[in-house]
Amino acid sequence: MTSNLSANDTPKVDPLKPADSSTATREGMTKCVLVEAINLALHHEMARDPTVVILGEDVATNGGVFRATLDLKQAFGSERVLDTPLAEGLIAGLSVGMATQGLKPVAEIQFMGFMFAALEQIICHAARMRNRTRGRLTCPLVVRMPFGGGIHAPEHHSESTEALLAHIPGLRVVIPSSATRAYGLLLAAIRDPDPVIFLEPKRIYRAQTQHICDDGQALPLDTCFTLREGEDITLVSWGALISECTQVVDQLSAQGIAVELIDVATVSPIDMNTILQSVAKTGRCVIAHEAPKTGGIGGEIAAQLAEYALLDLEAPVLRVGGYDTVMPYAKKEALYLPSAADIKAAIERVLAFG
Amino acid sequence: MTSNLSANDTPKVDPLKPADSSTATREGMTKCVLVEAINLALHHEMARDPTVVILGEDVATNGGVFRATLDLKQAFGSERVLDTPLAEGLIAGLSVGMATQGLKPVAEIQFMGFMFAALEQIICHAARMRNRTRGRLTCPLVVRMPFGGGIHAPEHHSESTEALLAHIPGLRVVIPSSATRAYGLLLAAIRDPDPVIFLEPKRIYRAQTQHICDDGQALPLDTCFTLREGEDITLVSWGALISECTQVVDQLSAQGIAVELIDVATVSPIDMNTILQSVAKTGRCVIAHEAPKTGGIGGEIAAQLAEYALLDLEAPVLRVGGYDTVMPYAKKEALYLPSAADIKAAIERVLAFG
Amino acid sequence: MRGRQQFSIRLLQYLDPQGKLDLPLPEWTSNTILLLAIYENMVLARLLDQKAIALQRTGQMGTYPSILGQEAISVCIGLAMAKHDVLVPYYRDTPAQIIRGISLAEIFMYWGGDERGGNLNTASRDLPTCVPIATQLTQAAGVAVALKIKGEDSVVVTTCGDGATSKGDFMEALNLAGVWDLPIVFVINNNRWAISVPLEQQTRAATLAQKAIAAGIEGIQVDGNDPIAVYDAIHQAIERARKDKQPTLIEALSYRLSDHTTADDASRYRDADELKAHWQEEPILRFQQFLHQQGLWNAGQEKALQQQCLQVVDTAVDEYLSVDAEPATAIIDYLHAFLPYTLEPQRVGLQGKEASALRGD
Amino acid sequence: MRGRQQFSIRLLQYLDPQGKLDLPLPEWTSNTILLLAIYENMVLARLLDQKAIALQRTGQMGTYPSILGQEAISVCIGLAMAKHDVLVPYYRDTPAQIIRGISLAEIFMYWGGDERGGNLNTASRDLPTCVPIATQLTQAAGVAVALKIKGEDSVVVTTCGDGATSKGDFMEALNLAGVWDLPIVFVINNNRWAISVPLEQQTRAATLAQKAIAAGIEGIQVDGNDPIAVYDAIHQAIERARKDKQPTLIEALSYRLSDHTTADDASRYRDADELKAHWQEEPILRFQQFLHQQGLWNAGQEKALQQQCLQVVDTAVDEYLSVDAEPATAIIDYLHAFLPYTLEPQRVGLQGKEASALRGD
Ligand SMILES: Cc1ncc(C[n+]2csc(CCOP(=O)(O)OP(=O)(O)O)c2C)c(N)n1
Ligand SMILES: Cc1ncc(C[n+]2csc(CCOP(=O)(O)OP(=O)(O)O)c2C)c(N)n1
Ligand SMILES: [Mg+2]
Ligand SMILES: [Mg+2]
Repeated sequence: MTSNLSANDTPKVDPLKPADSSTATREGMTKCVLVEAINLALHHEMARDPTVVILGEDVATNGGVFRATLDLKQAFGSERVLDTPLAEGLIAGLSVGMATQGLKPVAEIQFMGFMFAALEQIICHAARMRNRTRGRLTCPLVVRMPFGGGIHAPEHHSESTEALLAHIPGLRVVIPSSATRAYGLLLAAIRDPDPVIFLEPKRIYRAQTQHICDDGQALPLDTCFTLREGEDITLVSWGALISECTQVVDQLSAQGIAVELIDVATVSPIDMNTILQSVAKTGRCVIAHEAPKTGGIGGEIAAQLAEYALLDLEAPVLRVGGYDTVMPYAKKEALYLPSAADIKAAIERVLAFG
Repeated sequence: MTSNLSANDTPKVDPLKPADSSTATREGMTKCVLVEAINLALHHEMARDPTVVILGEDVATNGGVFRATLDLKQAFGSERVLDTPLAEGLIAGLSVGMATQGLKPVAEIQFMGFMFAALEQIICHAARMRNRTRGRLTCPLVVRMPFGGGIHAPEHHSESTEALLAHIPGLRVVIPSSATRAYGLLLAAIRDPDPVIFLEPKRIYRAQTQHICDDGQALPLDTCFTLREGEDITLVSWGALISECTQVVDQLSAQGIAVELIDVATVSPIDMNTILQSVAKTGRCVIAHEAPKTGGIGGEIAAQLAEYALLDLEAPVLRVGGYDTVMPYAKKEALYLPSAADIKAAIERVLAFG
Repeated sequence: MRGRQQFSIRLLQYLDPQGKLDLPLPEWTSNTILLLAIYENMVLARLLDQKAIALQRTGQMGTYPSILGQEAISVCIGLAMAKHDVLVPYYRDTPAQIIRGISLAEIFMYWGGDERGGNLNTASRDLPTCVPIATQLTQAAGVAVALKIKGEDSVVVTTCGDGATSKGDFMEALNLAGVWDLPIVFVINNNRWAISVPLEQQTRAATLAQKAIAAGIEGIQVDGNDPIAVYDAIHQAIERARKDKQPTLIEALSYRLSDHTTADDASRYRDADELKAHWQEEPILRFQQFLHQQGLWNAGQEKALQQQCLQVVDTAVDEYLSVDAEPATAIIDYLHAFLPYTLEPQRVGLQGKEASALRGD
Repeated sequence: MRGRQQFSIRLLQYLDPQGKLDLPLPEWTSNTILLLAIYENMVLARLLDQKAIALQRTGQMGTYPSILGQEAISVCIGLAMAKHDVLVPYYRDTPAQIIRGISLAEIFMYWGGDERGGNLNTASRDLPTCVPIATQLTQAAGVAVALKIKGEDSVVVTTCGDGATSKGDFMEALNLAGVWDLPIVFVINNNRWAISVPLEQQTRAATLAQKAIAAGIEGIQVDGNDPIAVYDAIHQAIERARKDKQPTLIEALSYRLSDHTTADDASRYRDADELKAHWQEEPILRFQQFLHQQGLWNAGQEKALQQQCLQVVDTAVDEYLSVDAEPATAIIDYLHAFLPYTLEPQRVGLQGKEASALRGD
């Protein structure tokens, strides 16, 4: 059997991370798609916290190529919303420097495919500043990047390389899969006193409208969201693929199969307790992600199942991922991306096992 | 029971990759430590193939900070052995450009901790040139990087981030663990018509002397090396840790426990057949690597075991890895690195299971 | 140990915005076939551009970066290069690519999301279009190193936008070209915008050409809408590269008359008056007026050229739209020379998926 | 639309290699306390350096980068900065760090492989030593942005080597400082070598100061072994940064009299005669001669200073060698403000490992 969580899909809050007691008052609900929810969160947090500063390519006057930073410059001025020269390494280095001096930079890398020049700063400095100075200096920055395929964009605009970031100690890597979670998780990311990479599934930027209460309530980081409860099998995913997963769960539910759907949300560090508890119940697990299957985060989750849940497992853990090849151009990207049918087939194979 | 392979630890050669039929004649044996074997292979290949060019920081006059490129400039001239300005992105970009025009650049990144500025070129271009041009242009380059901890070096000189590279489609990532394999695998890497990342475990650069026949015989890529055969448990590792693993295997052998020791060698793509066959036999597996455990390549191997060998597994797959934290400075690096005792303890836990 | 080092950057222009001569014509302009080739290729480039945008608007093409108003730069590059030279382009170099033998259909395929558009097999060893900004520049330096090592007398021409000059690779490549005496010409297409960011927010340098001073190499500004100046500067730089193995940085001043790409709406951030003013300086009308003045062009020729170019473009569109889909396995087949055995099951899986390949179309 | 832009770079020197005056002294030199502070800090830096090398040679310290011969640059930076300014150093800035209040013991700890050597809690907001070449420069720009946004009148001083100027970040930072009018001073310690690579192989630019032209900012060369020139240039640049929010690039010409680090052997690649010649220009003897000439220094003072510095260094060594080991859990405890629960088991495991921490020592 499948049961929905509460309407705005807020999970049980992690006791380690009490909800933020923002001073903002409830201002009624706003209808938002995911990218608008991001914009709403940025507006909220810039108003609440004068140390928040936005920077990136085309984020100020243009409001971002996806409009995630729309009207922020108008609202908060060109000192806090900065169009940088074209250099991702610079954007990251600036953010590190600003963060060490008490600002909270929220940097945008225009597409994840252009993050590589920023990695030296993110990996060698952002992730290490607190440790290197034994806590004297910190790096409370957020790097936002649209990622993933499915919008028929040119080369380098459609990759999912979250596994590269998730392997770096000192970084949190967060991926929302709905407008509601985008709003709450981005607030949490900005408020987190350490560096957070915030990956935005651009394929679903405008896929679905939700009602969001702009009350400044953050969602917890380091926590999976159980989107559907079920006893027959656990389906683990994140980002845009949550849409396909939800479809599959609904289809199977109609056939009497109860899938427990877990949105990992923070892919580093992964809240394995939630996943392990689910698999202890269901005994079966499928993991789905857009990134190439080999070396993806699905492998880490499956490995932890093989380590901590071997006796619970009634069937092999299957991973549905992208092919181990370069992300194809637009004409073949649908072929590359895992489909609802692929996910369903994997679930059926696992259910048929043993 | 444990049995040694032949003295020079050459494995059964993969039929898919016939040994290179080099025209070089046998010139007798040379006594080499690992870094000298690398130097020997570079000398051999530069003499054999006039398109091979060496480039990097301090590689020419100084012969490399570890002396891996010693005397190459003297032997082959300053047109083929190039000291570049200090810029890793440049080194990688130059290599890509050179490789597209029929040269075989063998670039050195002085330490793996400085590779990040090179990643944009390696990931966006080297790994994609063949695919992007549908085979018209290719990128037969090698990027050599010393990696791993244990030499009491300063910050950024001791990391193991091979998992970042192993997740990139289009790259091969190769790690030798002995002088013999360094020689044979580096020849194979240079001869490979596609980009190969060659990671050198600097902790064992001078650990052990082997007799190498400088006959230009390459070892196969994409192939694990079974260093010890055994029926009780499979131990999978690579790089410098193979030394600790070998110690452990010997210790356990004395106690009558037969460990099958597999050196993965090419960590991308991983020759899972060898590992799966071994686990089918032993039913138990421990994986050891220096990199942080979470998101490391060990996870991918364990995940494949959970997918393809679930019914073979008689115990959970344990991974021994570095802590999920920044590589500590010299005083605490021994604490960070997996020790023989850690590996032995994991094996004993797995053997005690069930 | 005291003193002062002096540097200077000059700006080259022959034709003013009305196509009138500012300077006596250089000698090579007696080659009227070349002058007409410049013009014809600019016209072809513009018509191709219009067609690409039309295809995109009708859902038959992906995001496309127009080169409207910047045709002179890339056309002159294409014409000034020898066949055996190597072009390392950025994404607004379609005109040069066409001159170097790449079919228009391939260009449509690339922007239509088909990797075969990067095969460019007629371009022997030119590098393909480069999307990650500035990354082509160090590669171009690598190509130049290869040519030098191989003892060829070929040279490399590489290009980038004004925004690209802010990215570190730009300077790394320039610096290397200087210290290694590379046979290479860097051309900046300074169209004054990097998406929504105007040049004034990109750098405070008065010229982009002066970035050459940082590398100790020659730098020059040219009016990028004046084909005589552009060709002259590129031609001379190529000769220097070929004969003296010396690099040059050319900043070609132009203007992006279009949106950044079909996915962009420049009216959001750019003043309509500024745009209007720059229409007065665009290269095609300017050069047409010049050719008229020189008695080299008339209305009849213009009409014939337009028709001929339209036909070439239409034929290419037909070819593009009728090309068979690549098999699904193509997404894996070109990854390595030798497919690792681990990928074989994935390849097999793809064979079954042949049909669903159409899902994404 | 034609013309020529002119640029120039000057070289500043007051004291010749014999400590003789080339130019009339600037006004600030009437502050003899400052002049003596320059000298004393250079001497302390050199003795510290010798001790660090001795510790390394006897296995009590890790790889260490000597600053032998380049003391004037970092000392003058330290003295010219106000306490509330921010230093973003590279790894040869120990002298400036000491002047800014960092204990010598912390410096030993850093190079001795103990993270607490990066805590520098006396340095409030200075950035720690930076190992990845040139990465500190864009961070320094970020610090300057923060100071500007916060409306402070503090400035940033950041440093790098000559080799670092080849890495893209260097230019990215310079360019930004120009276009955003940042209160920042970039100082290049041009010691003519980047490990084994001499300056001539790093760039063809006649000066490194001219790289400022690429960013449209002020650049100047100074004799980096002439403390008067170095202090003068840095002092003025800091004032410009503070008052006019304008960046400056200073190239300080010096020479690396030591090996690159204790892990290096410069005799493998460097001519002994070149080294010998540069010993004639080193800053400490030069400045001592100048102070003698000015009647500000005598042999007695010298002896007292040497003794005092040796004592300071020895005390620091004792402190360094006797400091308790950090607990094993420290390798995890500073990773995040809030430890993710997933790391708790690893932390618990470390508690048990306390003893084996010594394995690596
Ligand atoms: C490394 C990188 N960062 C960001 C982008 C996204 N992007 C594409 S074009 C562009 C602006 C480029 O401006 P410019 O260099 O002036 O070239 P133009 O498009 O104006 O010809 C940007 C930011 C990219 N392609 N690559
Ligand atoms: C990004 C990066 N690449 C390589 C290194 C290794 N390395 C350390 S110091 C050095 C030379 C630096 O030369 P320079 O900038 O002139 O500074 P100097 O040491 O001479 O003061 C190199 C290559 C590094 N630390 N960082
Ligand atoms: Mg532009
Ligand atoms: Mg130097």
